Amino acid sequence: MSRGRLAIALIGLVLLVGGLAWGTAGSYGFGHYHALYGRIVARDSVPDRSATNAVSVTTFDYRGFDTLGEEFILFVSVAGVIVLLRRMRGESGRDESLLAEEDRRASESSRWLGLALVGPLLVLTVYIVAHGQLTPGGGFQGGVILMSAVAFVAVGGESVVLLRLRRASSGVELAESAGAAGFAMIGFGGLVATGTFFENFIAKGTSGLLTGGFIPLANIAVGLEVAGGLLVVISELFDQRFTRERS
Amino acid sequence: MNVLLALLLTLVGAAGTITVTIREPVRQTIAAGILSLLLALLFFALQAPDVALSEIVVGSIAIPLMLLLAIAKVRDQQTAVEGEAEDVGRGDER
Amino acid sequence: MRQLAPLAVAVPLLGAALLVFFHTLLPRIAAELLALGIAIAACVMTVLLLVHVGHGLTVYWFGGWHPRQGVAIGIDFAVSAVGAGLAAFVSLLMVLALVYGIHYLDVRHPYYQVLMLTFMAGMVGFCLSGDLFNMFVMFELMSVSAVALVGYKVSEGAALEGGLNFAVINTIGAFLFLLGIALIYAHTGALNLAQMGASLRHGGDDRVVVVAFTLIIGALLIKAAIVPFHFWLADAYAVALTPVCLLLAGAMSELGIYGVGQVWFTAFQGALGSHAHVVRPILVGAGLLTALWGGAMALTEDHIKRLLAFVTISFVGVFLIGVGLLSEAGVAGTSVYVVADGLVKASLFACAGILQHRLGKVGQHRLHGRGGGLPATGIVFAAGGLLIASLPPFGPFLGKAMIDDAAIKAGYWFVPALVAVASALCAAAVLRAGARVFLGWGDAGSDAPDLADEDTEPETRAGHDRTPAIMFVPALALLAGALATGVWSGLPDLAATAARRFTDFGGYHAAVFGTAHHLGSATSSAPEWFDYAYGAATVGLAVALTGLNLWGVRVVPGWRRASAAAAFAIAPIRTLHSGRVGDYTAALTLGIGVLGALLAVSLL
Amino acid sequence: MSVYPYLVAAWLLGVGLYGVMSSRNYIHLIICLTVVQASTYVLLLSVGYVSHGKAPIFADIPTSSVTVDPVVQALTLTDVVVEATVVALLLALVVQANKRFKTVDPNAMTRMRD
Repeated sequence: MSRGRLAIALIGLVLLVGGLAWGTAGSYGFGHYHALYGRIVARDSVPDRSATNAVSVTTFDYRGFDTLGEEFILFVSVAGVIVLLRRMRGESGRDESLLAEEDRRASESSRWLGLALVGPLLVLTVYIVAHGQLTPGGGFQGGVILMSAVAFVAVGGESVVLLRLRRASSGVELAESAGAAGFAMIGFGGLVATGTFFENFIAKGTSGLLTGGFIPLANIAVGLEVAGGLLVVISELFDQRFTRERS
Repeated sequence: MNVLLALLLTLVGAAGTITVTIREPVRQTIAAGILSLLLALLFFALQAPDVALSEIVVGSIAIPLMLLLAIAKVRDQQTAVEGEAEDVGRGDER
Repeated sequence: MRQLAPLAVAVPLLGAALLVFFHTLLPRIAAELLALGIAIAACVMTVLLLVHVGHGLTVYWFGGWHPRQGVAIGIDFAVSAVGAGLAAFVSLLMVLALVYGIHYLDVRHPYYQVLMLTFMAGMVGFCLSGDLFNMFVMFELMSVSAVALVGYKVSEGAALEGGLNFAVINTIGAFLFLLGIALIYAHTGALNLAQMGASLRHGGDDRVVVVAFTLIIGALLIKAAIVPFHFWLADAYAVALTPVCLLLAGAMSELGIYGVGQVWFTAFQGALGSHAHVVRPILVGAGLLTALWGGAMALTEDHIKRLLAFVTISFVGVFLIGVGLLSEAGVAGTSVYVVADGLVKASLFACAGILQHRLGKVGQHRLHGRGGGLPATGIVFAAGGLLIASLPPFGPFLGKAMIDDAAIKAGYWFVPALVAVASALCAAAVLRAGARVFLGWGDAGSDAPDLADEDTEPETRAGHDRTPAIMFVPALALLAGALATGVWSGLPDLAATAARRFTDFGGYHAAVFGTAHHLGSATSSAPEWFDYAYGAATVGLAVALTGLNLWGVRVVPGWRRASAAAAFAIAPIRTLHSGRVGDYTAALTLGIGVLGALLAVSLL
Repeated sequence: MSVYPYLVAAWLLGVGLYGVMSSRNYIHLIICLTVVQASTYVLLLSVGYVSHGKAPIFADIPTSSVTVDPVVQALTLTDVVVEATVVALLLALVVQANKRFKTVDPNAMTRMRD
């Protein structure tokens, strides 16, 4: 760091960090939150939606439109990664010899280890997504776990799985875009059924998995989108290793 | 404010500082993963299990994975460049 | 009609997802036409929404979550005429940008179209939203799309550098925004702007409020690229695909200024309104500095797109002056100026894109005299330059006149003259570039650095021997729009009425929380006689500067020494635009820190 | 002691930004950005904390229990997603930049200037 930059940086940091500390210290003390907004949401989410996870109800219902934006931030960053890592003139395709080498390296035992891990992780995913409106977790967490099931396999020496996945990338993208479109359509469903965009148009249920109206559907859509989207990003980055520049 | 929260907050602050000071990318990725785990523990202590779960899966799995793949690609590329440079150097000697 | 508010955001989003879903089935032309159709639909919806809103405020609660116990529990769109107008302007620019790219642009479908649609959805949502956190989400949606679009030409080093600088600085801005939201939520218990404003009216001018205000305003000023947060902009806008530039320069920077106005007049006016005399000089001062800085830098720039990026910075400074006056008249003037000037800048970028398509370069010296075969483009370019100099009676003149009047009314008598100088600098930069490229005037300047062109690759497909109509027509249409906004005599009064609604917190709060509130219409007296004098002086100064730059050495004795002195004086400022993201971050940190310190010292 | 979480958030902002400014490696810089982001998580969740409050999940506790604020948790969830997207996009840019510049040092990537 040059001396000029260091001087500017230090003055700026002292002012910024000091200012933030000074400002927050003027707020109420830690643990004394008292605003009505959170209390109303916590109090009403069970009567409103029969769903016991007030965070899920806030995320998908009270503030569902924010989550629509959030899902599309993820969606668009995946599109961005695809565009930014597209193959350019002068770059060769995938190096098949590297691929074959990778295939040899993947031993039989690690293959079985990977498969053995995938099963439990899939079950965990389904559980977490399905109980999103009741207990901690939901589509987002489940989606990442699903993605990491594949990642575990890759870490277990079976990185060739990612390449196979790459070949099936249209399928993964299909899942991803279906999730994003599905989430948007839930919003449109409210518009069609009740006349208000993002209104929860499905009966709230009484107890168990089918509570919260459209929240379980939203969790499934988000799960698909997140798992698909992250898989696309991971496999695009992975594919880069097998792309060579022609000199 | 209880002891557990104070301890976790201190650990998060320290882990953040260490993560910034490590300059070697792979070790830094591991430090970032540890920071994420500590953050997740802190979020559990702050009664935010949903956020904690998200932070574990994103901060300790998804992001380190992306980082490691990118680091590997960057290393491949730079080794290739150095290799070429060495070839050129040897050519000059001859 | 109220349903148009959510649909203007949701339809482009759903369309983007479906474009990817069907991407294996869709040929390129189908993806292009679908995206264009969706953009046109969004444009029609936002225009209808603008008509529907009229003098009032249209409030839409998502999910039907109306406030309970006086607390907003859901998210609302609170659409004012200013917001709807800006949204309509954004979607209109998007239609033209998509037309501009059809068939010729070398892009990968459908992802390019997907990114454009989500970019538009984010910008439109930002204009309509009445919830601070929702504004943040829309802001991020727009930024993430824009980062991918700026870095699009991955085979160019400059595009990657611009994309990275843009991404890092705007991400830091987003974090500051979030910290500000957390603080203001802690203080007011609200994310809804109307509720926040009501709470702050009783809550007083606490230091938490000052720090939160600093962080939120700072984040928005980073997006708007106000000095010293502006460094990323020139790197990013110079390298983006031309159609993307139309939107970046025409609308995205301006949205940051809109955000400043929105959070001030709805949320913070209540707490800090009695200190407006302290906030005003800070904002106006930053605006003046930005306007002059951008103008001076534009005049030193060889790369035409980079030059236009500095023109953008300069004008964002003028818009900040308009909004920073914190008055009805200032907002009215800014509304007119943003649209008129946005059209001109978009038209100029479209011309630069035509140059790039036909001649493959965008450096003035490389192109010296080579634009002779493009007379129509040259005329549009020159006309754009004159409009930037606020040639009466056209659109930019009208907007500038309204801001000038508002500044004089607020006691800032020196603002019109300084703004005139800044506009003249920008206009001279544009006119000089036009004269060099299209007419071959002035020296060929062989000593000029050609680095700018080193890796500027053509962004269009084959067929470089003619200008396709789909590239030229948008340039012409944008220019015609800018001309027309000045001739429409009802515009100033409409803008004044819209501004009255935008600045009136009582009416905003009443409408959001369900009681009708009628506000009378307002009128604007601009332009006054002295506005014409300022306009004429600006044009004269711009032409004189152009002439001096082209032939000064031959005509004016001692000019060489004078221009060398000027170059020497500006050299340190040029060095500051180092392209190093660490420097930019340091400047950003210092800027936010100083902004906060100024506010804290003078408010408390 | 009651402001300690806020101070930790401010500290994380400061060290993260320092890391961004002093970085000689874009991958290091991206990780520093995630440290800055950690500051936003800590602040958001801290302001919504209620002493002795339970998590706002009524699966095992009565609905009348005192809980911490669910709203900030929903906001933080969005924030976490933003983190993942920003890292993904920046890494894609860095991988490409390394192909063009043969370096990931932000100070060495200055193409447009003389």
